[in-house]
Amino acid sequence: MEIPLVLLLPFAGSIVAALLPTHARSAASGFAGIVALATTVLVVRLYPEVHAQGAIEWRQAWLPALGVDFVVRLDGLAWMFSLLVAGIGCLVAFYARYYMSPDDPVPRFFAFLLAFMGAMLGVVTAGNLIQLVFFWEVTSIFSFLLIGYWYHRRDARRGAFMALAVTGGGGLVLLVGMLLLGVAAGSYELDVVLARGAAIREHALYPVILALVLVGAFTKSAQFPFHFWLPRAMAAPTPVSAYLHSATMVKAGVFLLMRLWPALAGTEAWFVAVGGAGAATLLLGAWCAMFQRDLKGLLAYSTISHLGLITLLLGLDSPLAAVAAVFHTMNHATFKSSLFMAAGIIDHETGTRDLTRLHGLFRAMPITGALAIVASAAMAGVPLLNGFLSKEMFFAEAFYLDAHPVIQYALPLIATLAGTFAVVYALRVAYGIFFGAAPDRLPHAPHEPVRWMRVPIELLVFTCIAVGVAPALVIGDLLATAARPVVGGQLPPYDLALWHGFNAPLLMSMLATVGGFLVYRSLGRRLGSAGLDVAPFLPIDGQRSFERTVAGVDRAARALVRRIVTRRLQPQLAWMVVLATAGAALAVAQTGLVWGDRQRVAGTFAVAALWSVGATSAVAAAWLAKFHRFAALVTLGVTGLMVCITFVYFSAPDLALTQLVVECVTVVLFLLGLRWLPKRKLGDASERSPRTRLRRARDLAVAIVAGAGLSTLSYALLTRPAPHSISPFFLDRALPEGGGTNVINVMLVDFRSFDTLGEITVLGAAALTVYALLRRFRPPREAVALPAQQRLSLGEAATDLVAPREEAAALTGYLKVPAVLARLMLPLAVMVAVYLFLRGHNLPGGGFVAGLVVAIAFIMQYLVAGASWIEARLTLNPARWIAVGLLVAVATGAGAWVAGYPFLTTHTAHPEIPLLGRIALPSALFFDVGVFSVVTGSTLLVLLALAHQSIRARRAQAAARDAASPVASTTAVAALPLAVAADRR
Amino acid sequence: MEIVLSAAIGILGASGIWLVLRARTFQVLMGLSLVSYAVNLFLFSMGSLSIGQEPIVTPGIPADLAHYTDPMVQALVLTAIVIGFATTALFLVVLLALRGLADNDHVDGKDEGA
Amino acid sequence: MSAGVTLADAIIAFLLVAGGLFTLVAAIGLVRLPTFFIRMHPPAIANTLAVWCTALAVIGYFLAHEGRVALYVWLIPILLSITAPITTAFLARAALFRERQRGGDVPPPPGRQR
Amino acid sequence: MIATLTAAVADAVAPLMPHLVVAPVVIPLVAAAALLAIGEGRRGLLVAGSLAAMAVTLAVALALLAWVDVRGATPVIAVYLPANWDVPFGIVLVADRLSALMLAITAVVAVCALVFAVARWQRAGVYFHPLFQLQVMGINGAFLTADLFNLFVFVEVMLTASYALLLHGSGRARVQAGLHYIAVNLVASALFLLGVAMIYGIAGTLGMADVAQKLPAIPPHDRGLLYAGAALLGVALLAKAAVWPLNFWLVPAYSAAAAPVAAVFVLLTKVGFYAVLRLWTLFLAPQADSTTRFGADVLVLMGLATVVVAALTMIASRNVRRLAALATMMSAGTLVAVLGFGSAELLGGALYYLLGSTLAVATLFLLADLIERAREKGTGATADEGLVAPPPFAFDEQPVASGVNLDDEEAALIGQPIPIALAFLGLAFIVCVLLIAGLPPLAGFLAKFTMLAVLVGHDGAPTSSLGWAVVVVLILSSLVALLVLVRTGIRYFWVPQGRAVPHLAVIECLPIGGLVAGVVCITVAGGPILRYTTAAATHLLDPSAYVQAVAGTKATPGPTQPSRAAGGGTR
Amino acid sequence: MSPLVATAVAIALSCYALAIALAFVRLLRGPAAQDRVLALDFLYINGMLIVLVLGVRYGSGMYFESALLIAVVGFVGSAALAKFLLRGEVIE
Amino acid sequence: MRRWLPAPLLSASLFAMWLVLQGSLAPADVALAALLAIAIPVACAPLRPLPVRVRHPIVIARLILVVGYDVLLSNLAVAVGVLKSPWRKPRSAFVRIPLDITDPNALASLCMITTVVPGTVWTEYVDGHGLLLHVFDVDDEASFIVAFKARYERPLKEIFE
Ligand code: NA
Ligand code: NA
Repeated sequence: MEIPLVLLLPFAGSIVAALLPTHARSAASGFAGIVALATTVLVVRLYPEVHAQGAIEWRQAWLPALGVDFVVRLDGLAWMFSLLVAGIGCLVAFYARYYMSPDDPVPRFFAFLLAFMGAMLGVVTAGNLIQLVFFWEVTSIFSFLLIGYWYHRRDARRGAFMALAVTGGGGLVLLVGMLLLGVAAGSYELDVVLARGAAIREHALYPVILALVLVGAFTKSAQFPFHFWLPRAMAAPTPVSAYLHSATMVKAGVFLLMRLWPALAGTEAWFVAVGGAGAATLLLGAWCAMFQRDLKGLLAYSTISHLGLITLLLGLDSPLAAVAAVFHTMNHATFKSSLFMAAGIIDHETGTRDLTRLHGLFRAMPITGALAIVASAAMAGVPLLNGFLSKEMFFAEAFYLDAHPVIQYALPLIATLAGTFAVVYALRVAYGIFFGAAPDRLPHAPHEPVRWMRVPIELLVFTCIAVGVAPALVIGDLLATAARPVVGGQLPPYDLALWHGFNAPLLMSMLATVGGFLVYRSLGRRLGSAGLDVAPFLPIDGQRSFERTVAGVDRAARALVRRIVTRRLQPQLAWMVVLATAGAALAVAQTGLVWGDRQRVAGTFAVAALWSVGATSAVAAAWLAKFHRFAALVTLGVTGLMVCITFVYFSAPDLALTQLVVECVTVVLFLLGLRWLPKRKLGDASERSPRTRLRRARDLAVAIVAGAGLSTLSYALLTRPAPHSISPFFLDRALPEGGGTNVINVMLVDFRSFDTLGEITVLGAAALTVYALLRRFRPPREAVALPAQQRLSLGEAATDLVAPREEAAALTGYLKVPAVLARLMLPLAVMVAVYLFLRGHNLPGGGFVAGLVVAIAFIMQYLVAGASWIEARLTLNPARWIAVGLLVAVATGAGAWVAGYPFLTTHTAHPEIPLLGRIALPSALFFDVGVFSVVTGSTLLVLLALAHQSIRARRAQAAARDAASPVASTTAVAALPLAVAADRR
Repeated sequence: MEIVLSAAIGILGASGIWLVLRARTFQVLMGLSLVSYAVNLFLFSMGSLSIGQEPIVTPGIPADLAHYTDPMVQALVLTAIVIGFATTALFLVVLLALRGLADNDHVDGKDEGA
Repeated sequence: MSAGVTLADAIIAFLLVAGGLFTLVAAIGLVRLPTFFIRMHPPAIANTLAVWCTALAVIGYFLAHEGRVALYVWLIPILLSITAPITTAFLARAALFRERQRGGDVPPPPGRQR
Repeated sequence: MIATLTAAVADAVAPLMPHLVVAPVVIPLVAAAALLAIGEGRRGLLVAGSLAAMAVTLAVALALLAWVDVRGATPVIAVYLPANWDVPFGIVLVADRLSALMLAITAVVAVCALVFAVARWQRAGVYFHPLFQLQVMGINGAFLTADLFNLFVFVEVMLTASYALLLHGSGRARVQAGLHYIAVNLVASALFLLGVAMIYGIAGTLGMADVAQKLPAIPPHDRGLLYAGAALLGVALLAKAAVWPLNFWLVPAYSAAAAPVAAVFVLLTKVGFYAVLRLWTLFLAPQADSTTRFGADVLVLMGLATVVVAALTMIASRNVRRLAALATMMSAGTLVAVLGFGSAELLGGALYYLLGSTLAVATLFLLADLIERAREKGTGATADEGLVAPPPFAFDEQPVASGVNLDDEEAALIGQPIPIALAFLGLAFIVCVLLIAGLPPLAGFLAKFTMLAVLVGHDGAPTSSLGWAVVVVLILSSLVALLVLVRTGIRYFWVPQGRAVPHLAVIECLPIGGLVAGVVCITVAGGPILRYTTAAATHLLDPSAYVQAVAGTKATPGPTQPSRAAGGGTR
Repeated sequence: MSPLVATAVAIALSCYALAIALAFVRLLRGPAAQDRVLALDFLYINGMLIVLVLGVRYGSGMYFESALLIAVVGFVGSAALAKFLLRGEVIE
Repeated sequence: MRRWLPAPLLSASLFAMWLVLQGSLAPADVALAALLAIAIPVACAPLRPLPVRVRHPIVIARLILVVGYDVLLSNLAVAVGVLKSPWRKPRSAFVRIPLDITDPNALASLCMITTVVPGTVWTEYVDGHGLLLHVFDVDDEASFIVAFKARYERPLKEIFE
């Protein structure tokens, strides 16, 4: 149970830290330090087990579907990294207590730090590939949050984003690599993967896997060409730099290379890719580090260089080099984090990190100075310090490598050159900062920091010395344990001694040291006084390239999006029509089209003539709709009438009824709308442009092809019999079980009543939408005024053309006679509606038609008498009708539950009523009442909401006339409430 | 007769589609109405054409598709007509609202020629 | 088949054809007559005589063939006589108004000399 | 533990079955009618009624979820026959694993959106509550129905309510987007009807299971017409599922809609996907001579194109609402693309992905509202820029010369305290980003990992070139989503100075917190949920159990149907 | 149905179809909007007559409702169109 | 009484209409007819402010016969006029007829008559200015006016006023 605790502790600690009060600096850092310390102790306590068993693990089912368990696995390598992560984490937490300002809201900082620690521990202890990627990405995220901790600073935002882009992207690539690796190995389990190295290297996917994994590793470990993000990450608070960007997170990449070394290393491709990238990074980092002006920048580039060194070692495909890589990883973590912390102190106490301003500090801060000098010496590879040992191992590997002659000569040269550069930048830190002229231009007077702030550095520097002086004693066992899994269990012979005799590596060291001193002397003055903004002789600036790439992608995406994404309606609809046509055509083409063999119905002159008219009117409507809306509306009505007659002709009386009433309402509806559509003027210039013509031709072609397709399909189906149809059932059961002879009505209120329930819901919802939208209606400017007809008739001296808005007006004028007749029609129409409603179950009719008839009868009253007159006498509450209708319909349906039947099951009661006899009372009748009510309410709500706009406009005009302000009208119209409001109480 | 009806469906559909692809909102409205006629007739035509065989059961006539037209398609068309009516009304009002807000009747709310 | 039924059929056939022909004449008038107001008259033929004939034919048909008095068919002419005037009154008034507006050959508004 | 809980719930709802199946439709409908009857005046009553109805709907959905999953291996398929007519003559409702899952996610999102709306948005227009209920009713009905035409009806209910909700609050942007949205959907509905008509014309039936059953009997020369019907239906549904090039309406509509409305709209594209999934797997079984279904490659390609276009558009966008809309599109594309492979494991991963992305995008829409409100308060400006000319992709500022001495920056090296409200928003935002980009540690990663693992062939199956294309596109889209969202997050959250602290009502944070909690839940329960979704996918790809369950259901014998044999409603 | 009546029905239907075609010519030609409305109203009456005749042809009373409905509500469309011409709006 | 039977004439018509529509005299239908004949006028009463009062049923019957006869005659006349129109243009004209009746119901009845009788179109009625009628074929306007008033207006005046 201790094993998972290694992960659990930091994450739990993170949550607790996040909940601490904003300025609890000591509490937060203390807490974080204790958590890290506890984790360290845990890790240390696990050492005997790891040492003895090679690997220990804890397993928990995670994604059983994919055979992936959550495995916390600690072998030597993982243990070593865990120790680094937890141990340095502890020191950094301690250090940060003093580094961070008391005003800083540090709980957030420590929460992120602990979470990062957990994620990093997750990476190193991952027992399967997926888990590794999982935590890998989490480290990227927390790195992003930590770099952006001081987000009010521009460099922090930019640095954080860049780091996330590179490392997060790399992580995604790594995910694919790991998935493929899992495929090649046959399992995601690390044990299995490591055991099947040979099979993996033989696998066809190996090059792809290698490339993907390396992209992941290189981005994380800032290897060329992905190195550029790391210097930018220095915008993070220094404890973060010390921890994430030197000691731990950037090591994840090399950790991965070590982790997978047994599985992936040992091929030409590995050697070229890993070694090449390592060598390039080694040199490039060192070169750039020499010219940095920012102390943290220098350390960042040196980190890049050292990571390159480790990568190069791992790329050499030799077990001994791999051991050296592990060793250098440990060494680098100690001296580099101590250097970062020292840099933090210098920054903290002097107020600057500018190397041109930092000099002669030794007098002011001797202890810090001494520590920094020792750490720098370790970095430069000075004997008796840990850096020296691993550097010597590297030089030896470089020199004794057995490879292509060019490489055999180039590698020692590169190593020596990099060593030289390392000496130069180490001198810039050790000598340049602490010696030379006394400091003059510093923001603060320099002095030693608080005693405790130095403690972490002292511990780390002590480690450097201890390892450097007595390597075998201090680190020998540990190194062996850590390196054994990397080289696949069999350690090569090596000797952790200070003195190996006077040999080539020593010579290379000496050359590098001397060369370094010489270069520093010649360059040092210039660097010390002015510095260089950019390292010379570098053709490519990675950061710039990154930004340019990103901007380029942005531009390209926008250009592309403008081409492939439209916000216009016409292309959208065209796409849909074209796709549908093409899809149907292709589908039919699969089997070819065969007309059916159903007996054709003999054609008659009448139908042909009627449909000539119908089709012509449709074309005419299409032709007229742009400039002659009224005429188009009339022709549309003709088409509707033809559809209606067709329904009658082909045995669909119910459809005919429905179509007819809907036609009537639609005409009124469109006319109500037409009131608010100002007239279009004929013939704009664009009508004749070639582009317009082309577009019209294209649309015409699309329309004709789609129409032809529709014809074809309908003909193909019309001529087919329906052998599979379930319809005979309905004909058979409508009367005995549905209780009605009109099968259509029985379908609507019984067989498919669930459809009808949805249908009336649609109607109600549409009506409510119309009403809601019209409440905020703002008419077009040209249409606000009274219609031209009414304005003209206002001028006539004696006229019958009066608006029926007053009580008396409804009975005078041109409406006087029609009003009488229309009012007479109201009861008659209601009677007809009742008739249609009651007989619907057995003969054509039903709730829907009845509802529309009543609605039309009411609309007619509005038409002859005006809205005000009607509403002064009658409170219609259409929304309430909808509500009641829906409730009645649902209640009828739910009534079946009482009897234990499914929703909407019908039952016909046959009560015996005195004098009247037995009458049939189907429950479907009540359902139809609901339909009736919803239909009436919805239709009235839509039409009246539209009609009321006229009243609003007229009132607004009256108001505007009163105010004598022409501007007021529009706003007044918009502000007026709608009198027909359903919410009127 | 089948030819006449399918030709009619095609012409109605083509006119509707042409209008739906136009730039003026009222044209689109008319187009949608025509398309919905075409679709309703298409749906209706799935039941095949029958004359004098309305789906109202009469005692003594066998309850099969040789003696009655298919009631299913009629029920479906009925529902489709109602839904079409509701959505047409809705589209009309949205069209009006846009006309008021955009001060032109282009479907994209911006007058940039035809 | 008895002679009575044949006579009934003859009457029915006559009424049906008469209704059709009268309507055709009305349609011809609608197309051929020169001005709007004159054109308003022929449709009344369809509205009255043609409807009466056809309604009588229907009543006669059901009487002769099914033996039931389909009196309800006569509701159609009655209802038409109530609804048709509404349209006519509106339409004629509208035409008059529009003709006056465009200076057509129609009487001026009452109380205003031409 | 989850197993015991579901078993307990299943036992509790057993007496209510199968009537419970129809409840997700009836409850919102009754609520809508009642709320409409109550009237707009009594706001308190409206809110209480609306919330209560939605809570009951959620409870029902969860109970159904427990019910269908109770016996693990054997599929529990609850079949309900409204109006009590035998299959295939009446309409059939079916709650299987997939339907129950979709109902549950719908209810969760709807409850959260509704609570969020109570704070402000409900007052932006009339009839919000009834229409919201109808929206949920339509979605639920579409998920439950097993009848083609009834599906059309419920899709129309859903769409009509969505028109209303999209227009809720009115204003130029909404009306403009609404017009396009309605026009596109009306044309799509026409295609839908044509497709249904053709399938009925050929198969003579409308029950989905019945159609599936009758397909083998369709003569070969009729098959082309059947496929044509399927293609028409497919275009209509893919338009609703927001697949390129049928999805241009999505971004304007979703980004114009009021926040809670947009959150619910996330579900609408899922209805499109659900319908494609259901019908495609039921109707287009692989032919004897091949292993792939009709149109599989088309689906993959269209899905891929959708993801690519969404990603590209994301790069060119900076507004959170637009990004959320694009994330909807991206997830739609991903789902459709992986659907085409017809692998149960893959589909299981995709369904799990659907859960996560739905929650995430819904949350993002709600968040966007609060974030932008905070921003507008600070700057006094509304940010609603489109594609016209956004500033460069990467950074807000001009790039600084490299090597500038960092100490010359005026800004102090002291962090800014983050107000609790902002911290809350930020945290929720991060959760959304991680989910949408498919990054660890949340469900998005698990889902993407599952899908990728299957695609690259972890089970030994070779990967097709289309499979590789999907892998590449999924990875790149993840990266784009991550970077674009982070960039936007930086712009909104990492504001240098002088920020106005947003005033958040608890009632606005509650739903966001709830959704985030939901995300955490589905992450923690990743294993069981993946098992569930994979089981759902398995039964989708082999629909025989579904077909048999429906075909085997008999109407309840009763007084008006005396001839009917006895038999239960549930299998 | 006797052949005589059947022939009469066919003739009547042809007459109506022809009448509809002629009236449609007027509807298309106009020239004024009122001409179109007049023609539409006439078409509706024609439609009603066709429905009545079809009732005879099919020997069925089930088409009567359609005819009745045209009589009751068929005028509303043309009345509304006419009122729109007169006043510029349908409901004042 | 007024309240429950606001329009007795209408109620009677509705009662008859229902029975005609149902084509049955079964007790249930009669009961329903009575119910509807009472309920519908009551429900519609607010929108029908003008009470209809008629007298002289014999005059009514005679008027109906006269109109029926006129319908037949003028149908034929107009049909012939239409067919002859290529050769002989109908002498159509607007005729303004001063009216004595003012009751809206009477006017509405007159409007119905002019509509069902082909050859006359109710064009404009302005209170105090009479009725503008468009006539299909008229030689002598003055005699037409006299005949019109005698044939239709007088009976209506008797019936309604
Ligand atoms: Na019916
Ligand atoms: Na007349």
